[in-house]
Amino acid sequence: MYDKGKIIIGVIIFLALLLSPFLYQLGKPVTAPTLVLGTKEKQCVESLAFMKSSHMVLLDTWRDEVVREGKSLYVNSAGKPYNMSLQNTCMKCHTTKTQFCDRCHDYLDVAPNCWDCHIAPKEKEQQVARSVK
Amino acid sequence: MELDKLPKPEEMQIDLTPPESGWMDTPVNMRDGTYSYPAAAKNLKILDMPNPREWSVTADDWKLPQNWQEIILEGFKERLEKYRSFKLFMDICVRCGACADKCHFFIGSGDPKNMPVLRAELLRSVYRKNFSTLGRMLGRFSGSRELTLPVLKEWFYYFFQCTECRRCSVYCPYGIDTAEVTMIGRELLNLVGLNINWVIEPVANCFRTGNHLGIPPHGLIDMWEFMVDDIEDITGIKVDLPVNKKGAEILFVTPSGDYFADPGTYTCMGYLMLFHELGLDYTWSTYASEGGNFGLFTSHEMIKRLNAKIYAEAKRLGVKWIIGGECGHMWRVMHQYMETMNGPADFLEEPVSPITGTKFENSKQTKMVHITEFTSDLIRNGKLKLDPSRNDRFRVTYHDSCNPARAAGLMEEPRYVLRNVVNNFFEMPENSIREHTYCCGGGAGLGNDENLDMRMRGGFPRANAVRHVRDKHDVNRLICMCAIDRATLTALMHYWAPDVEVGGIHELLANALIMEGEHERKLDLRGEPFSGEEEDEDV
Amino acid sequence: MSQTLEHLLLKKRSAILKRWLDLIFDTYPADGRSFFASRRNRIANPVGGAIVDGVDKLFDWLMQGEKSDVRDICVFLDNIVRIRAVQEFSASHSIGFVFFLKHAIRETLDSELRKEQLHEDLLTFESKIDSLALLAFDNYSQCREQLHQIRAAEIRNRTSRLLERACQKYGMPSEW
Amino acid sequence: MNAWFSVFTALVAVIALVLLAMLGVETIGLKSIFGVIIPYVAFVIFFVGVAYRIIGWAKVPVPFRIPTTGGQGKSLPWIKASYTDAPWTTLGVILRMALEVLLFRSLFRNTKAEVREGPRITYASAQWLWLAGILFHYSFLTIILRHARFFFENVPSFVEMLSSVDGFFQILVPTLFLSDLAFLAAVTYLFLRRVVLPQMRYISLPADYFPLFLIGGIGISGVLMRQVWKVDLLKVKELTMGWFTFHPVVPEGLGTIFYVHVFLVSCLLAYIPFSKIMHMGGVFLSPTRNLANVNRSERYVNPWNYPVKVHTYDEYEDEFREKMKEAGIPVDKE
Repeated sequence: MYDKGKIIIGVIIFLALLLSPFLYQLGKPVTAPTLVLGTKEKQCVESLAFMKSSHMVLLDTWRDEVVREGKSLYVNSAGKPYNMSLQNTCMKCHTTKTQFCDRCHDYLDVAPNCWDCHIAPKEKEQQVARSVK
Repeated sequence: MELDKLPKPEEMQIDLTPPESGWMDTPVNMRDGTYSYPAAAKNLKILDMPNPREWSVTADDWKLPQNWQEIILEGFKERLEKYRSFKLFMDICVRCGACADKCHFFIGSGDPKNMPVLRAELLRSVYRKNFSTLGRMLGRFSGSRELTLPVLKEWFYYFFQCTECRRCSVYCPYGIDTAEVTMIGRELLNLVGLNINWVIEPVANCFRTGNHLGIPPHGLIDMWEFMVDDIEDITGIKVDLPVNKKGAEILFVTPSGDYFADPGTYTCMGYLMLFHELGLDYTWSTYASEGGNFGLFTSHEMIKRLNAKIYAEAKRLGVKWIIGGECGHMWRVMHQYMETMNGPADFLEEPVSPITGTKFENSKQTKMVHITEFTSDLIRNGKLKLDPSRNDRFRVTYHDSCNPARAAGLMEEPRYVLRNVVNNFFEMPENSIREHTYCCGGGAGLGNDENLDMRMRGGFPRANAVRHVRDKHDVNRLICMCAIDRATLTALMHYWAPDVEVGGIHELLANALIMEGEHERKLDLRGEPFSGEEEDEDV
Repeated sequence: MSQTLEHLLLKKRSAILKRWLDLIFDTYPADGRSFFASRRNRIANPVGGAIVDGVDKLFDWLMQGEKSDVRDICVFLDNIVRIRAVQEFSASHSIGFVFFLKHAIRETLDSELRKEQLHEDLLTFESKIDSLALLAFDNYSQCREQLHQIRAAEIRNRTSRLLERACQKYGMPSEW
Repeated sequence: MNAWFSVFTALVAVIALVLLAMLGVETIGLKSIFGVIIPYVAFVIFFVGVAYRIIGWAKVPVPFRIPTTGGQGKSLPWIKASYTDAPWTTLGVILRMALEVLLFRSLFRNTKAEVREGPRITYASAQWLWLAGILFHYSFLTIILRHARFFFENVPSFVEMLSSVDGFFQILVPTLFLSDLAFLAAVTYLFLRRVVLPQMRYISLPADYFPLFLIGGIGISGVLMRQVWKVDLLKVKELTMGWFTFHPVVPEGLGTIFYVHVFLVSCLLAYIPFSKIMHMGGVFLSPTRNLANVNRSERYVNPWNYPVKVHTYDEYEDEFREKMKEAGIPVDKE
């Protein structure tokens, strides 16, 4: 006795799962999200590459230093001082959370815990939405 | 030995402790007492099996055919294409070691090649070399090796050192069953004429005369009549003895060990008394007089060749269905192989107990019912008059035979019967009964004399559990449901727990059975007084 | 046995026993060795259990001095010898484990023995171990003898009914 | 082969693979080979290989119904039978298989009784192997599922849930996943078990150590990439989405550690069809587990059943007829 039917169904399910990323995208090229920087500033706190890979570490250090040690000044690798504040420093340039932070985070399914405490600066769309309500 | 050349104690262990060389490079050491004698040529000839000759296990030359490697590899390939179990079990073992300490031979001897995983690796290494791409490419790194004479000798030694008890299979996360591997391993060995006489002689006898000892029909009748006489002495009743009776309702088949070998004979008397008391319309058969099937220890083909007689005889005699007696591997064959091999038995009817009217739904296709299923149904329906106090002298424990427990799921029925026929019943520790049961060490054709040391070793875990209940509950009777058990456990108890005797379920049942018209019974089936020693003088 | 040696043996009891056990388990293949030596229950590891228990009892018996009863020791000895009698090939391998105790004691108490000059006492104690070994030898022989009896009994049992019947039928003596 | 030699061989093989990736990417600069071609080839080998192996097994028949009964079988109605250990219905078989596949039922049976002080025997289960096995497989699965964020443009919602549960304790930034810890711990245990227990060391082959080292290497490189040598995830996803949309790209600026990780995963994928890791498919096909214990109540057909030479009753009676008549046994002829 072979049970071929059952085995073939099993194999097909397994292979379909394997192929699901291919089938889902169906050969359409996916473009990475474009970020709205929201500023003309050429230089962020640290280098672009560092910010891209390690901004969460920087923010985490800032939080700890501000909250636990009461410091407020950060001097970057080039010697330039910054006020350690998500809302007053970062968000001053990157004003739109939805079009800057969220685009990448949603794309890569990252759930940062910044907004557990911080309130994101109001954006135009949000204001509109609220006034309608 | 001169005294000054005596080894120091710490030197004595040197030849025993193997160097840390891998298992592939440790050749087998055949010691007397741990291997079985080769099959006699005459027996192979009766069965038309290959390469009949006289040879010796300890000799260098095993007188193999010139192209033995080719024959074995050819057979290997054929079996990979026939048995999914075999192919799968060659492929998927991850060597997690869960089985390692489950084998009674390993537990008793500490020989690493008795770990089920390694026993199978003996075949797997050759499989990788010859049937796996990566194995061929990577050679020894993938754990593959050539099929050489030392490897073959290792196969012989270790495949005839496995009792196919399936205990390891219970714990394997992939259900790898070493019994399957051993069975195929033995089939391959048989292809070049490597087999043991204690398997092949019973097979040859059974093939020709219908039973393992090769007793001709008139000898059988004689034996049964002898038992009938004994029963008459004990109970005052002359029980019926229907033999080869055409038109009977039921054919009864039991292992021939029950006819000839003590203490199985008492169980056999138990069947005769039970069936007589019920007035059952049944028959014994001289042609299908063997329930046991040593073909199981030879090859799948041999199982079928021997088993064919059961249905053939049922058909010839025109019975409606079949009852099978207390036997271990017989029930593996009846339960898992018979109907597929020699069925469908559409000339039989679905079994219905003529006494209680119970339909044996679980046997509706095979038409063969286990005696304890039949008897427990009788007891349940109050059809038997029993006096369990007659067995009060016995403090009883029950050994699950491997095959009924792990290959047929027969665990409660025998216990139910026992609880109704004895007052003192004690279970052995949990991890040594039911599906965890330890083998007697003598199954699968290893119950021979020359292999005694190995049997005592392999049976030690079982005996040790018996000793445990002996010490704790004064157990003095070990009950089992298997003819091989009854023979080998007797020897095992003799060595490890001398005050424990071995017996069968229907022996105790017949002791307790109050038969119509019996005279006052003072003796049990063994001719010993029911109430123990104090009445000895009266008798 | 002097007070000091006895005292020492008792003090180092567990170390001596451990060494003795190690030496015994070393007579098994590497893989079996670790299995036997693993602390497990007697049902799952009956060999290891019997040896560990047996060694303990034997040592206590040896320490009991004059009061000790030989019948006790035979039981303890039997627990180990009976197993080794079917495991090992040669008699010396089977009962040699008794002598390992000497080795274990000398090794464990080496410096103390030197310091306290106890070698004479040790000799007395060791002769007791020798007696134990002789008992073990008896025991081993009994076990092997028993195996032969089992062999004979088994052959007889296997066809007992046939023979009995034949004897009855043809008037042969039934004792054989 | 000496046990330590097996460990050593496997370790050297995995280190060689790591070096190969480092050399290929850093020195020779074969990023498109390591980032695109090798992963594709590995995937194809895996895909075709696994299917080939399973179909290979499927082609071989199961001639007999040989379930291992791990409990009381179904017989008389008043005897309580074990529904999942000796199943007699399809549902029972499915449950048995589910317990086996999802909870490693058989391995869990590995109860070892232990003697405590005193005469009473108590039974304690020593199921470390089971525990490590469960941890290993489930954390591996969690990790694979978490990686789905690189495989789909819109990440399925369960992935975020999984990640948030997995990172519940929010230790370190980025959050250290519990599954990563469990995974590395389990791999380490499984490895140590093999080298520390002599009987395990004895039975282990290089083929047992190699996948362990390889999988360990994958885990370590993954954790390093997340916690130490961080890579730009946007670029990672650019590359992975390139694979799945068949528009392969090799973004600049991805660290060597990423290529090492991808290369080790590729090696694992390509190795699986040839190795014991096929047990993941095989476990479903095991005839001792996936068959119902209905041997005597339902017909089972062996497709290659063939007639064999038997000793018929007629032959038997011919040989013994006179004796049978003498003994009063009925005979068919005369």
